[in-house]
Amino acid sequence: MKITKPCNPFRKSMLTALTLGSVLASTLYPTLSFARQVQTNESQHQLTLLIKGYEQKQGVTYLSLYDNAEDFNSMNGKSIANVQHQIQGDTLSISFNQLSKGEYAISLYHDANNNRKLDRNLLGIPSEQYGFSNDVGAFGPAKFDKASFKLDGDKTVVINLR
Amino acid sequence: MKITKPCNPFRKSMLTALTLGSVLASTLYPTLSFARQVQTNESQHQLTLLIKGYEQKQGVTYLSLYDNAEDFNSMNGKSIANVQHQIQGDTLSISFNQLSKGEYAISLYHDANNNRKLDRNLLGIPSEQYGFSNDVGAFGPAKFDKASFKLDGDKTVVINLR
Amino acid sequence: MSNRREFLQTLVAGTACGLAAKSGLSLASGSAMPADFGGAFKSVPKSFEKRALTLEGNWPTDLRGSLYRNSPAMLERNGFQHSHLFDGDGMIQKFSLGDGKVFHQAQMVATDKFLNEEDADRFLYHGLGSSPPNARAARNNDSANPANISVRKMGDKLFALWEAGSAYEIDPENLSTYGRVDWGEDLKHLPFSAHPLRDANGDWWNIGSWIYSGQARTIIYQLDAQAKLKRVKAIPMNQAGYMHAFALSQRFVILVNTAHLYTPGKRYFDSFNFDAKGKTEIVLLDKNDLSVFKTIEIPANFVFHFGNAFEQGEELFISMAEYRNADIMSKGLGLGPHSAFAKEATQYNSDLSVYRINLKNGKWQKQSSQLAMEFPNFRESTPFTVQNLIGMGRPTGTANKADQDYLISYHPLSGEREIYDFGNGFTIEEPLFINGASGQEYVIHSLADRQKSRSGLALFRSGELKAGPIAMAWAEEQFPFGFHGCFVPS
Amino acid sequence: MSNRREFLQTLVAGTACGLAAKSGLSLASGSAMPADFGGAFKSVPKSFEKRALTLEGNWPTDLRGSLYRNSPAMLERNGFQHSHLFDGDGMIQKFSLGDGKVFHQAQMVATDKFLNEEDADRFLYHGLGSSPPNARAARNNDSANPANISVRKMGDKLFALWEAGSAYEIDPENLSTYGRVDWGEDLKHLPFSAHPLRDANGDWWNIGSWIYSGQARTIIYQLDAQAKLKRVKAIPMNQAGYMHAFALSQRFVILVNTAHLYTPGKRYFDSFNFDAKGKTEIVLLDKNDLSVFKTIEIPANFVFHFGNAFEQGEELFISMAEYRNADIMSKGLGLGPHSAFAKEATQYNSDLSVYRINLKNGKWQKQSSQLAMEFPNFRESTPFTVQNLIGMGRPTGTANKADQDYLISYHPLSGEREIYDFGNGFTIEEPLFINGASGQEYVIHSLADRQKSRSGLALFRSGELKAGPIAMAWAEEQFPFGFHGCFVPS
Repeated sequence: MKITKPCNPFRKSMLTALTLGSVLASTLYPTLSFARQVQTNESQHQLTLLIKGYEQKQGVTYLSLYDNAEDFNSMNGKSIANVQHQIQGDTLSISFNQLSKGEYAISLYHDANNNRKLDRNLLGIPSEQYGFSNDVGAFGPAKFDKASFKLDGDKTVVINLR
Repeated sequence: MKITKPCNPFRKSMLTALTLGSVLASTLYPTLSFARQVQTNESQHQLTLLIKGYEQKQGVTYLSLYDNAEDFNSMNGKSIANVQHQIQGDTLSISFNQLSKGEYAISLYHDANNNRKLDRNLLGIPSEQYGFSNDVGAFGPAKFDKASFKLDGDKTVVINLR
Repeated sequence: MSNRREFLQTLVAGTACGLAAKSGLSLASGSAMPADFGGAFKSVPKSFEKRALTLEGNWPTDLRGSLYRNSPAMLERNGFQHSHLFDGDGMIQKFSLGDGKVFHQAQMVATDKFLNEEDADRFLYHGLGSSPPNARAARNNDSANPANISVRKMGDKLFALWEAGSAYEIDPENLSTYGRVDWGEDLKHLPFSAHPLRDANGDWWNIGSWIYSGQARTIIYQLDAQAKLKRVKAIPMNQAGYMHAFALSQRFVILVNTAHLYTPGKRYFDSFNFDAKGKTEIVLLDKNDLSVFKTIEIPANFVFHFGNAFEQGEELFISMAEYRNADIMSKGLGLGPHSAFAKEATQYNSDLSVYRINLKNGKWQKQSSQLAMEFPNFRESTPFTVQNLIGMGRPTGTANKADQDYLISYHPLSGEREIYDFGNGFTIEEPLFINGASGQEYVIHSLADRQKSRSGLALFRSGELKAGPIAMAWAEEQFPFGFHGCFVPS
Repeated sequence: MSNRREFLQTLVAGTACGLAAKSGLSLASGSAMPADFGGAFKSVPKSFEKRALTLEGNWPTDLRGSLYRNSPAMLERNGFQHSHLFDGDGMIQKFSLGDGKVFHQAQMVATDKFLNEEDADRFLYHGLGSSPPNARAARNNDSANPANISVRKMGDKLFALWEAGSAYEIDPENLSTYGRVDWGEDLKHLPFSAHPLRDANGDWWNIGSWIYSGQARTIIYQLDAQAKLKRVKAIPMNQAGYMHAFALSQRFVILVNTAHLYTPGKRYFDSFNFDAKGKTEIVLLDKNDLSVFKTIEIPANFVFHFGNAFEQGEELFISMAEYRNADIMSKGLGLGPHSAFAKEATQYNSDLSVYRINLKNGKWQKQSSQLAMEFPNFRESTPFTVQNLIGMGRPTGTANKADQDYLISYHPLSGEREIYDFGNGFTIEEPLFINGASGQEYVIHSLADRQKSRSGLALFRSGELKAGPIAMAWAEEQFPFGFHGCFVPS
């Protein structure tokens, strides 16, 4: 048995900090939103990625967005976002529309044969295309200090697959 | 032993259909692109998603974009794109910038406790937030005919989490 | 995957409790007429400070403890009035007995619903037939959980109970709310009925009935004496019938899956339909492995509450306040001219019936009491013994449906009965067997004197109901009417 | 994760083949002067149609088959000239012997590189010291693979071989290219040397040397007699030394990990440095499990090619064309005034040496032949026997470095040697032992008569080199100079 949210009568003090705004929709099935009022957050920026250099027009691109060196360098899975996107053309473009100001870096690979991994050869060297922001990574996995870029406004980043 | 790309001398006939364009970059580390010339494709549209209604400000949103009923209804993993995105605010917005004209549908859930799955209770009922395009799915998993929308130009789709 | 919203559109289904609803009319006014109902629930306080009651008669000195009761108290916010008693937010009332004094105090249960609505200063969710403007879709089973049906002590913990969502733990002393109870990670927000039953070994059993989205499954909870989850299992049901409570015998968890069937609909009122040509199923679950031992079909009926069940040799006895259809729920609990609140509404009467089932061949016979007795109670310490039940209601032979109820005792085998009538103007609430320190058994219940707009307690010597109360205690004001509760000796 | 681009910046490392480079000068002109080199490689045809050669002397009637040779033929495109012979795209030449006639035909290997560059009408990739404008970054080890070092028959398949990337399969009849060969899914684009060796049981062994990004690992391939992969393993190396070929004995795969060490650099020329104070390691891998049986340090040296190796009791004999440093590769193969193509450039001479290693204690001694003999060849059918080697070069005592080479036979134990000199104006290519149907053994090699601008074949009776060729065959034109090849009897 677990008691959630212990509180004394009416939990008023807690509620003060958690004031809810409500967004209302249809009457029959009113759409609920517990969201606080969406603040007009000037520190939220759009990052558009344009991935180029696909050698094959099929398969899936796996992309990760990081916001700090530790996670990026260790590739520990603690990315801000991951995207898997089918490839049907020569380029791929997506946008993250609500990123905070900061330093970001991107790693990605193209799973051309849809086996859900970056194929590597006997020596562990990628045999499918990959890439990093700033197009670094020529000498092995790129580190954050090389791959990172500053986001302090809307920005488009082009990455050429290796 | 596997012979790749069998061809007769010079493989000229094949090459005719595979004319390569080249994109050139820096001289020291010229960036390679085997990409065919990026066609100005007027049938590529931007789809912007705005996810609302987060009850918790932490965790990860898992989102899938489908373009056909079979894959959507069976949730067989054959989505056009999947996105995992950390939640740090009240809403989430991303854009797919190069989608072809067509019918699409979206399913998503919010893994608030970062255990990489949509938690379900003893009865198999989601205990974390989820959603579908058109805000359908009130009576169980939505079907494509209910969740799908037409994309034939740039579009913004708002999804309210359940 | 089933669906929460659909469920929540209908979750108020479980708050019915028979004739008690009528007493709800007396909440804050003396009027008992439907026509006056609209203005009857304003200005209910969110708490009652601890105050001594005025004593009458002879209060036994060996009687010490607390009578806890849960009331659907808050029916009005910011100008909007729920049109159904069961939509009121739960309030825990506590009567403290001892030292020759009786105190009363009460406090709203601080559910998530209540807190959110306090904050919004309006009702946010659909109730049972009540639709506040700009209602929110419920997020989960607890979004609209008012925790308003019962209050029970299990182990050293006190719980405010609803039935379609979680329990809330309450401080037994000051009645403050500790919070929502999760029995397990995958049990969050699942139904947990207001009528847990105590096994002979001290364990607690409860059910949670899930009948939505085409999934009819009953969750069986087994808790130890300290209210720690020992076992849980979801049992598939043959039909999505309404179940408010259950019964327990030596060997079985007994579900009575009524013929009031749920079909996914857009509005609650459209969701349930009584299948008069269908059946009610009595499902016997073996306590050992919670497998279905036997399913016995009986003619379509409707039930909220059970007396105790017991096995004698190969026979199983189950008593229940049985309705011949679900009108009590679908119409009787509404507040229109055809509701149970209307005068002469004898069509909603229940019948305290005893089913006698042969466990070998499943054959059964039924004994009707001719008593419209509801809120049946028995002695929890000896759950599987033959014993008289107490409850409130009236003999169905009483042609003149008055606005008051009788206190009733009934023996399920002998049919022996005992009745006490306070007379017009009184509303009595759920009676309980309680014991003094000396071992003397009493029957206690709260009541309202509507004429004088005051609430109080009445105490009877058990087995001597006809003699009338041996003691009473009166407040200077009328408290919200209560549904179910418990007595905790001290 | 190592890195492809870095590798590809340097992958031309493996195309060196000793003195043969010098002959490259005669590709399409009679000039041997570095000053004239720039214009020497224009207008190389992409194929030579099948044409009969003019025969001289006495061609044995029992000699039937095809001599295949690989040549770095295409060194110019769209006005840009590679400045290094090894950057030329591979061309397979075939001399067909039999029925008293000799035919010649040739065809470019249709590598991905060649096809892409045909399509682009320009060179697209950096070569060894050649940097075409707007070069592309290589995508993988095969992006710039010219398949220009050797051509070998394994099983019934013919392969054009490079060393830093994949083999290409060639049609043995019409020399068309079937395509790139993947020995396995995880072996795509990995190095596969131009010098596979045949085991006594018919199996084929080969190495692939990976020395980039701080990872020094040698891939050991074992193929069956039909060139189907039986086993593959990557063996970690102690240093990232250059390895062009390897040796094989009864029990061991023998790697000679030279002191020419790779350090990741931005340009190929900066990437290798000969560590004169370091060591060369002879690594003996047990064929059974490819474990390291023993590693023997010898003084820093440099080696492209090996004769055969064999064990006698506890002694292992390995012959190799040994250089005292890697100048032949770092400078000698360049085309500046200090290159091996310059007159009197005796500083690049190799020395055919025999290492004699005690397998018990690892002690070794070396026997120097005083012969600057390269492209050593032996009888593949008896690989682990004591036998004389054939090759081309000159005695290191020859003070006057002429522009021609000698045909040489050398016995690694007795030191017995035999030398034939065609005289000035001839460039001879790799000699091979071949057998006639009657069992008679011959030595055959292609050559160019630079004075007359024509290419041809010379045939010797084995063991009678001094007597000069018993037969020759001449074309009416000069073909691209070839590196390595094989004779396939028919």
